Amino acid sequence: MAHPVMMDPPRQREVGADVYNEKLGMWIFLGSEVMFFTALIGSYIILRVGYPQAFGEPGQILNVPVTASNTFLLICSSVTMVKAFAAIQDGDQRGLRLYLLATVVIGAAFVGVQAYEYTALIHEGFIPSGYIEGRHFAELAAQGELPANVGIYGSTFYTMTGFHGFHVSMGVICMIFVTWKAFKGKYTAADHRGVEVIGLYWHFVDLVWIILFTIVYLI
Amino acid sequence: MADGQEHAHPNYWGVWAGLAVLTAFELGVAFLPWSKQAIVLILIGLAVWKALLVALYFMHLRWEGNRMRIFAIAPLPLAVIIVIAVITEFRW
Amino acid sequence: MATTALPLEHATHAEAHELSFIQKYIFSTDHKIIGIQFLLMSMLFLVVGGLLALMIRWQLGFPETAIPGGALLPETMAPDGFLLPEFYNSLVTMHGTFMVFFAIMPLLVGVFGNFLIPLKIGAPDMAFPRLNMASFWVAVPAGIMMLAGFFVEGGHSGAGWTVYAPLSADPEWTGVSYGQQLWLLSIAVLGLSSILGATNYITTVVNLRAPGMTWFRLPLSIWALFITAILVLLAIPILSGAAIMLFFDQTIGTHFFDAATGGQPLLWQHLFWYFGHPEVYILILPAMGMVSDVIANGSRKPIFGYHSMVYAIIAIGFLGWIVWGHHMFQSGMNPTLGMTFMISTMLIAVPSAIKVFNWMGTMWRGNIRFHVPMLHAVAFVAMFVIGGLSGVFMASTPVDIYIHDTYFIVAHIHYVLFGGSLFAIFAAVTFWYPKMFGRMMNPTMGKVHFWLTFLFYNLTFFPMHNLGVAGHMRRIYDPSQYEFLQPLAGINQFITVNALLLFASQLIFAVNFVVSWFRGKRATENPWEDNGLEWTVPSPPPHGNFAEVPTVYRGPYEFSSPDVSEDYLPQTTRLATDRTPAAGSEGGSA
Amino acid sequence: MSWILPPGVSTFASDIDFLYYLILIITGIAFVIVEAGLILFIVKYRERPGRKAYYTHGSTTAEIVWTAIPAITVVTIGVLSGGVWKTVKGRNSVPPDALPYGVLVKQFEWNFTHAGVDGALGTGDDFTLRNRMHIPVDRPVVMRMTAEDVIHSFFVPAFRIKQDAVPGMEIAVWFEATEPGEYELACAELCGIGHSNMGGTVTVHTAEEYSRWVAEQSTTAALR
Ligand code: HEA
Ligand code: HEA
Ligand code: CUA
Ligand SMILES: [Cu+2]
Repeated sequence: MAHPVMMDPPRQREVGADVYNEKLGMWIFLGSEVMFFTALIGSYIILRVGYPQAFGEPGQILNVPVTASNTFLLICSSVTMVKAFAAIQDGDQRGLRLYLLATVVIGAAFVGVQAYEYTALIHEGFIPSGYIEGRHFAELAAQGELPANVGIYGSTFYTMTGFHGFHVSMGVICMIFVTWKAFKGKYTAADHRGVEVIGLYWHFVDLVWIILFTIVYLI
Repeated sequence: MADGQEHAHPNYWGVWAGLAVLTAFELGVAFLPWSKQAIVLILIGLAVWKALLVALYFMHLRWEGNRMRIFAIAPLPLAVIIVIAVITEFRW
Repeated sequence: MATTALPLEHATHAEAHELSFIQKYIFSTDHKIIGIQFLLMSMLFLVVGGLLALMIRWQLGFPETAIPGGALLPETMAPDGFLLPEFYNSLVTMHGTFMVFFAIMPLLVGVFGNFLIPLKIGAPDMAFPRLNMASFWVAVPAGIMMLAGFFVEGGHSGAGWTVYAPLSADPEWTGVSYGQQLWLLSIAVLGLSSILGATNYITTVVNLRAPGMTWFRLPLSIWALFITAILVLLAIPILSGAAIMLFFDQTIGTHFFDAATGGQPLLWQHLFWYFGHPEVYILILPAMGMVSDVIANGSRKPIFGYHSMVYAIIAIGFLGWIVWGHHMFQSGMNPTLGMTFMISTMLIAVPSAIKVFNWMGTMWRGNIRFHVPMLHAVAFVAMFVIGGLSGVFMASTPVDIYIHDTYFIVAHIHYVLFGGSLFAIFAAVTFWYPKMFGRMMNPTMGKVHFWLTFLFYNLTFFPMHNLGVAGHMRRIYDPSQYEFLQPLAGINQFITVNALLLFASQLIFAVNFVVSWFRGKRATENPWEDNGLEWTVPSPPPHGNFAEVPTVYRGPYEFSSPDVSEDYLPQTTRLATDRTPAAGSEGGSA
Repeated sequence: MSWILPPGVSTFASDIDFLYYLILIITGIAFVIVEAGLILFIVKYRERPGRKAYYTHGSTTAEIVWTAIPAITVVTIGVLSGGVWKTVKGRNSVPPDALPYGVLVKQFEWNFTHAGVDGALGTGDDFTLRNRMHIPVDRPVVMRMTAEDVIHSFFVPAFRIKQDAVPGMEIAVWFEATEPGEYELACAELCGIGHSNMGGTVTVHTAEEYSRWVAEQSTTAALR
């Protein structure tokens, strides 16, 4: 952002990307994150096209209502995040702290819900390697209600959502750190790079989930 | 931060509402008794729309200079190339 | 606000308080120290990789005789000095792995990316010094994990450095489990290190260039390292992702690459090579860049066609993404894809050609000084061409049917990676050694090392082409199994003998390197009479590099300029005709 | 130590060899130009006291020349290769009248199912041989190849044919031998401990010899 004081003073440097290092660095890092998720999500798409019969219809195995509400949670955490950023832009410390806290809490809640989703699925017999013999899903499959073999379904599902969850958790941890700094009043209207940078990461993770939710749960 | 000065804060709650509505919409579409292809297309369209909302407003790409936009979208073609190429393995 | 002069500040109050030994040399945030740390680590792995290679060679040359000292190896590797086939497979795998991931890549990217970028663009340090330190200290455990693989039960990965699934996906096929898992973890961790590094390099080059250092005044070494960093940033995560999937296949029973349950063995190859081909250009672009600097300096002449050199680097960086399938021509991949990949692969010859001929153009009508770096640089051009041209054989799909997975490929590998990358590394190390350590390397030893290496290198690897032409498969433990290979035993022995001599000649370099560090004659600021910014500061440069921000008035290759009497013209010298650059002048060319 | 390919005895061997020698010549020329140029410059332009190098930043014409020539050359090579590739491994390159074989590859053996007298697979007179393949001369044969465990690669240098066998895929690969005789078969893809001795033989019979041989094999198969 071309904030007058944010830019290097004249004659110090060639003009680069027109933004301060931390922000540029985060965007670059997100580029590599894109490719990382490409490896995981791309493999899912490829495997699914190559062997569709292993993948259940929406709602057959995965619990759409729960994850839909989880999606909503993540969207909320994104808006609180951006509101925190807007607050500090105007130098509103109180707003910053409240919204950051909210983001941390909602983010953690998302991870919690995902943990619950996993345990439920595993309890019903759906694991990375396929079905657990004798569990609910395995029986349904035996009756032909579900795909007979969901090996790659489980593999791709748990890997993708797992690594997304991992990213959220990392985000929450960093967010806690930023919040702590916010409470120590480290951010000002003039300099709040920490808030903006963590925000970029957070929204990116949200964005990945938007894609995941659609292609994993709804397609 | 600059845009904080250059323009009033965008209506973030509006974006939030938009995302929520689109999600609800997706849920509706997903279980319609239409042809799978049609549904898939619509869903992907909606997902991209949501993604754009997040990128443009929450991540402020809308107010970034072109260089930052380039940084942001540069990897996407690479992400597409590999998937397309490998999919042709099963479609020839 | 704080960011503004951040780098400068960082520099100044770094001077202010004295750093403890630990801060200064172990957990240092100084890009120069980190570069040297990478240098020592990767040279260690270079030697390890070399030793593994010698064992490979011994087995291929003298299968009937026990390896000298091989009796020291445990029963599980080489009972009384004779290699076991499974251990041979591990040797080949780890030789490739160590050389590619732990020797050449860190040498080029880790060492010179770190050491050169800030110095050459006029920055006091990297944009994120602490991140930089992290990227080294993440690489170390990766290396340890990779070494540990040899000592776990079941031995080290034996699936080739390309660890093709399903061979690598299930212990059932090789008996290797922990070894393969350590391999995958180590690669994922190393990947993190590389990504941190790349983020840092890109930010630094984009944002921290000194005033006047416009994009088209950047030295080609920096251009190359910049494009390389982008390749690293975008290619490595693919490998990390794939490695993680394979790791899950190994450990928690996922089925990504397991055909029996709908997985795709070819998916691994696609993912690996989608990373793998950009990777091989990661291994050559910085070499090309640094060689360009050295050749211009040695020829005392501006780089011929600077702009087309830059565009060639960019073109290679881009084309590198759409040729990965040329490793899979015989893999059962869709033959139509094979066709497209053949064309794109052929096209890559063009930018490479541009570079080769521009190097020659640079030497043409020069006033060539044959200092040791120049010798290695010229050898680089001569050898890379051979490797590149052999690439054209394999790019031709029908010819590749015959030479795929033969020693022709092995010859190609070593001509581009040893003749190319490693010679360039020798050039770069000898060229920037004085700047790194403040002392000169011994030129006589340097010349002896060069000529011996050049000789034995060619005697070792050139005959491998002929093995390949005769149909000699790669990665085989015992060629004598095949009648049509028995006549080749002689060549194999010849190669082995020369490989031993090649390794021996490297010791000269090792000695020169270590001794000069302590005894070498003190280096002046600018021993090679070069124009780069790094030569305007003391050798070695102080923490923070530049006393005050340098101003750049011209490109880095103004040798033999008519404007001045001596035959070089540093980027910072201000002639009467130069005007001071307005901030961000031509910054738009970003 | 030579650059001459060993004799090729399949229909497309000559095409492949032609391409190989063509590229050998082209790259040979490129090689000589570059290396000779380097040596010349090294000698001619070595440092002499009091002399200054010729100050130039390059020449656009030169750039165009050495961009265009290699570009044209490699594209030509590409196009020529494309034709051969189509006939050898292209999408529907398998000749319709090809004699079918079923090949199951596993650590560390080749199992060739021969079609028997009726020349059709899946019939009673099929029989399977381990590491041995028998084919008639001057008749295209097509192998439907799959692997049981890991990736292997079917490589007969004399026929200039190499094709990976991949678990979960059935890959059709064809060739037509032109000389009776016994040829070595090798596994060209690292497949584990036994990789280096996973060899075999392909025996090429004259037409009548082959039919005689098949007849007796099939009867013994029928007896079993
Ligand atoms: C530094 C690393 C490096 C570099 C730079 C290259 C460069 C090239 N490589 Fe190489 N390659 C490897 C490292 C590298 N490679 C490795 C490690 C493997 C083996 C992996 C494994 O399986 O273990 C491999 C394998 C490999 C294969 C797969 C072979 C097989 O397994 O069957 C192919 C096939 O197309 C190939 C092609 C090429 C080509 C066309 C180039 C081109 O970029 C070369 C271009 C350069 C020139 C052509 C020379 C200069 C040009 C001129 C002098 C102009 C005149 C020339 C003409 C008119 C033709 N390489
Ligand atoms: C940069 C990469 C690189 C380098 C330098 C080398 C170097 C050597 N390689 Fe290479 N090799 C590969 C990369 C490399 N290799 C790869 C990728 C493969 C494929 C693996 C696979 O199939 O999976 C391969 C495979 C391979 C094979 C095929 C094995 C098989 O298929 O069965 C063989 C066989 O001869 C071989 C031999 C050698 C030899 C004799 C050397 C010699 O040059 C070694 C000489 C010794 C050194 C180069 C050490 C140098 C030491 C110093 C410079 C000292 C400096 C130290 C200090 C200053 C402290 N290598
Ligand atoms: Cu089978 Cu190698
Ligand atoms: Cu390649």
